[in-house]
Amino acid sequence: MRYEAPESVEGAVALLAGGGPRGRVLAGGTDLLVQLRAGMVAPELVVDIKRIAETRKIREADGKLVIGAAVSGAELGEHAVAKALWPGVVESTELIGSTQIQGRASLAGNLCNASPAADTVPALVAAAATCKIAGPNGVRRIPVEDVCTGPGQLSLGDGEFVVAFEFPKRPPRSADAYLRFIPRTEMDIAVVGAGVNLAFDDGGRCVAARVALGAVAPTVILVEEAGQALVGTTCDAAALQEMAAAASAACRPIDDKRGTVEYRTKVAGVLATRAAGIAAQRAKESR
Amino acid sequence: MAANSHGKTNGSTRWVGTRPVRPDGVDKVTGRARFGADVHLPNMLVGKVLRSPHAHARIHSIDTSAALALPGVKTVVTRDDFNDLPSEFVPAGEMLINYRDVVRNVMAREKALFEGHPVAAVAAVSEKVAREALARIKVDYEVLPHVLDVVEAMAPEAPLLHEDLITAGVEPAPTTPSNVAKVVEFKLGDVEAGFAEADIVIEREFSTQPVHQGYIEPHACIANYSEDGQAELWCTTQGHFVVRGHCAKLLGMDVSKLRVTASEIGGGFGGKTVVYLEPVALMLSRKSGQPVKMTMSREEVFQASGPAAGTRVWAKVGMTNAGRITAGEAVLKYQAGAFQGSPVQPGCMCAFAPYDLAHVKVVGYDVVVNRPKVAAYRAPGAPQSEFAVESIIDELAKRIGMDPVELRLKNAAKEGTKAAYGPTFGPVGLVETLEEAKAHDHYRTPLKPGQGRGVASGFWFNIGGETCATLNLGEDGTIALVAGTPDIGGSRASLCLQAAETLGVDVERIRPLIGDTSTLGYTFLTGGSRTAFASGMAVIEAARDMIRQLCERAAKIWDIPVDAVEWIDGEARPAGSNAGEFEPLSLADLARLAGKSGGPFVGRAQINAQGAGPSFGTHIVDVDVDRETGRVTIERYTVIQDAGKAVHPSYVEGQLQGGAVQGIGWALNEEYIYDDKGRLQNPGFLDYRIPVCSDVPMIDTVIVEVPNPTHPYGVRGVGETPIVPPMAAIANAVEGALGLRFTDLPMSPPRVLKALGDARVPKAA
Amino acid sequence: MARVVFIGNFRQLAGGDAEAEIAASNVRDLLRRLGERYPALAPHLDEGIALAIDGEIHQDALFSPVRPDSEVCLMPKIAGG
Amino acid sequence: MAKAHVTTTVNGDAVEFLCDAEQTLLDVLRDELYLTGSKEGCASGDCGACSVIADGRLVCACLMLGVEAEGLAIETIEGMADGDQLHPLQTKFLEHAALQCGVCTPGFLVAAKSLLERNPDPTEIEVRYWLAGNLCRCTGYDKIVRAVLDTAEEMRGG
Repeated sequence: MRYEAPESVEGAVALLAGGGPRGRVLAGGTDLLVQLRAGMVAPELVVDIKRIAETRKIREADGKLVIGAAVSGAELGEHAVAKALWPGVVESTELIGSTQIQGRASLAGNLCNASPAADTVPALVAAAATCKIAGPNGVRRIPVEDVCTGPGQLSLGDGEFVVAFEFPKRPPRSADAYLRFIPRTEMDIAVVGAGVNLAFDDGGRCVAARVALGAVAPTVILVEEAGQALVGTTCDAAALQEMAAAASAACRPIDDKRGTVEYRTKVAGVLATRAAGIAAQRAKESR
Repeated sequence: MAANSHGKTNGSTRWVGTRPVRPDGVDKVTGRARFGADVHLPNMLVGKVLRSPHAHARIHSIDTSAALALPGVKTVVTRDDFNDLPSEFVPAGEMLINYRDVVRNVMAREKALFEGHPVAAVAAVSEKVAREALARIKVDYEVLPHVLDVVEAMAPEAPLLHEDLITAGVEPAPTTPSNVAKVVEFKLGDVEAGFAEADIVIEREFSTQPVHQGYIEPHACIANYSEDGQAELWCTTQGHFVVRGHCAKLLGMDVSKLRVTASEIGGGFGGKTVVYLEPVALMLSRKSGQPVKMTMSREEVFQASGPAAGTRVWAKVGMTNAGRITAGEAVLKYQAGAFQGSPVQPGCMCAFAPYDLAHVKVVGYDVVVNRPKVAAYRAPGAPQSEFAVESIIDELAKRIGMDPVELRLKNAAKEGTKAAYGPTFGPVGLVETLEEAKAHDHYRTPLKPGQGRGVASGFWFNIGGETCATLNLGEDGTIALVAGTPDIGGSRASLCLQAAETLGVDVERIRPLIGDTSTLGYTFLTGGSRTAFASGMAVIEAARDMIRQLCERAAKIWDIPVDAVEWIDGEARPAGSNAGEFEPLSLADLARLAGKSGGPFVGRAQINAQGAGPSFGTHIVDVDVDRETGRVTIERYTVIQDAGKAVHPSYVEGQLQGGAVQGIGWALNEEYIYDDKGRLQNPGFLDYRIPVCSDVPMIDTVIVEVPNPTHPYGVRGVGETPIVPPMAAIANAVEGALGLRFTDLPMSPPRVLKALGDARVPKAA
Repeated sequence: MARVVFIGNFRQLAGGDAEAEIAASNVRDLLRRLGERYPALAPHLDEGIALAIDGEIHQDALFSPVRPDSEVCLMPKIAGG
Repeated sequence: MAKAHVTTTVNGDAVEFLCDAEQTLLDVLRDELYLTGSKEGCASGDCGACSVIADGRLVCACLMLGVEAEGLAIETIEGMADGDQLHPLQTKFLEHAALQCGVCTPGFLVAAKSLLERNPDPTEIEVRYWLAGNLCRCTGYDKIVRAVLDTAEEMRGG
């Protein structure tokens, strides 16, 4: 295994494109190193993107947030502006693993590990975040939900990697929230995750709602029906109930060591409801 | 200092019962302490084990030639390197073990009997080369049907693990083999008559999952076998003398030629009482002529080292309307893992031990399944059977509207009670723990809405056993204490306190050491809650031996008869005015004069400690349950236990707290998850969910002290009992919160939510 | 004479007797006499047993004293984690 | 594949080492630098026994490559005491008997130090969540949490 730590996006692209299929991107490494140790992957080349300045920055301009691919959860959690704009995204990042994992784990790593249970992805999808992807043919941008195509599978081409996440401008009276269920209070992989992003008009009616669920299908799913159940309502109990039913109905989970189909389906609705409640409360408190 | 103890002292002791900083403490907070994997030897190789990917498979052949051809590979061992051993039962960690099975558990012979069963091992110049070598070993397996469940394994058509296993304990002996290794039965009185006296009889079936001890330090050792047939072994173990015995047997060595040093041990809880890597490392070292270090990965620890037995338990208890328990009956089916020897016997004996019952019948089955061989885990066998009984006791109390502590008090075993397992109890402290529970602030504080409170009691025998200790008096009057029981939770501190108490010297003047197998006579392992008791007795005995020598020497110096000398407060004094007027001779004085007056002082003891006092405990727990997700949260927890005498109360509290939290894990989330091929799906701390810091509240403790008459300071072992009550206590609390009785562990969120859902659906009449 | 109590499978090996009266001053005597009286029990008395003498557990202790009025309970050997 | 040459700082000392790209920082600390105070309990970031501080961030040394340490400042348990002066956390862990077997202790101490550097007045809940990545199977965490809270109070001059 060869290790390279290029200092530019172009350098990384050149290495990854030349590395062939056995090249891997290293950001926080909290998934990659476990897979290396377990012999699940045996890359010939590892390209560490943390020395590329752009991947380590959090920027905000004109209300639009950009988070570098290799920003760690701990760094994001300490960023007051990011937290104020996208509390759900920040809390989803901060839920990954322990304090120690937080010191390393990144948004891009969490996304590109391509696990359906990734904590940040439902929050990113609910936020309608976009990935900035660099590759041999230059830079392109795709919605976060288009990056993973199945467990362990990405839509990225040879030599491509995620450089940053770009967020839309946050409308007034809007907020997001993320909740996940795990059997313990910490240190588990999400059994179900729910990201909700809501915007309200000044009359208190929901004008936009995105509900995304994790660990209930081969990839994180954006549940349009769940969002629609809230739009036009005040997110009252009846609307929330309908939203929960839509969320549960969209679930296509599996039975595995972390949960059953029945359990995941039920709890998806519960978490979506609770997350929507938090998002609505936050939106109300925002200006 | 730690302020959460309500330790009550009795008698007057100067050192026993105090809380000095442990003597090995600084090494452990600076990273200096050397654990199993922390030693490097010059010219050292790395050993790695190839493990079976199959739960059950016949091994037709093993081809190691490609591995041996790899540069950097020094040697390979397989079943061919170990002589087969005849069936011979010897006392080991938890109960008898059979060397025929030990040699097969260490390295598979005819068959691989569980996923992770060692099949071959290599020694190579690096971890990387060793891993590559493992990949080159070709094993021809014939995969066989496997069985994991204890009840399925007992069925006549179940796949047979051992074609020659004939059930013991059945008359006449069966003529065909089965997976039932043994049937045991304990009877007292006449249960039928007892149930006839009852107004209420409740019977239920319970199940518990195998749970791992979960020590944070994986198994590790370094073997250094010399060309002259002698060897040194450094390893993490609860008993290096036991390791020496097993390894010598498996390698055909004289025990005197094998010197085993116990490293600092990073947790054991019973799981480090047996050998896994050690004989393999010695064999690799013997064949390669170089030191070999082996460590298990966490995955290997889960796949191939001992869990506690998963069980199926049926229990039945009868009671009068007045709350008198009239009879108890149980059938216990315990998984042994791949080889016989589950702790079903102690499980049977403990099931009804907390109660004064005239009629008891318990039948136990020891059953082999295609899982790793179980190892001892804190009070082995008892938590599973007492979970069943303590759950039913709670239900009985609720049935007649009696407070569950009151019901237990009404039926509690006390001095003079004929224990359900046979003997008559001496002084025991169950009643005292129950009285403390009743009076405790926790028990009297009203519950918040939606919460439930549970109580349960638990019992463990405790043991003594073969134990040596030496006290070497230095020329400056300080003392080196040498014990043979590895210190797993602060026992060096408690041994020093007992020596200081007996000698009447400052505990700071005593420095402890766990001696290697060549420095002391045979000493049984740290387990069975025996160390503070048995090594304590040995240390006291050694101190008395030294006092005898010191008094003799003072008599000689003063030229008076030895019986005219007394040892008081750390110095020799003339006994009364008749003995003469002499300035007392302190330990330091005598140490200084030692050479000139006849030679150094060494106090020794080699004992087989008997009369360990049993220990009872009672736990109180409050839970909250998230009705929408099924998550159970432990809101408050109190452990009350009889310690006889708490030598170092902080470490007694630590045992109670640690045992309780392990029990919380057992109750709520810990389980082994296998796929349909018998492969473990959660061999890591990510999905084998032991409690993390944020899962639990502070664990309050109350130490009750009902002295054990056999021990000079009244000490009883404390380590095992605290893991017995939690599962029932929590199940009883969940019942209180939800009105639902959980009989299957763990009470994990999916199980709880499912039960809540099922309960909402009205049952068909 | 000490009163010996058989529990568990020991009772089976003792021909179904629940108790026996045995004259012995220590464990070794007691075990020898038990073996003589119950030949089926004899092979099981060497290893793996414990005795509760008046409630106190003795394991591998041939010379532990047995009093004439002692209650001795034969049990499987106990260890622990 | 030739080994990589890495220049870094460990506990304030400039350190150079050679390692394979696959080797984790934990492998390097333990097997190349013989700093065995950081323990391997799982090698997958689940137990925290290998906690170290890398450029001010608490991390698991098992989840970082040795080569990634280039130019960073690494702090391990071996650097926690100042000469023969124990860090207040080390002293409090001893006083509170906040360890039994002691194998998780280095990780807990490094993690707790990192907490108190950021938050000198943590609540019990904050302590528990910060330390949730450090597994202890012996103590039930009670005395560890008390020791950390007590240290914080003492360090605040309480």
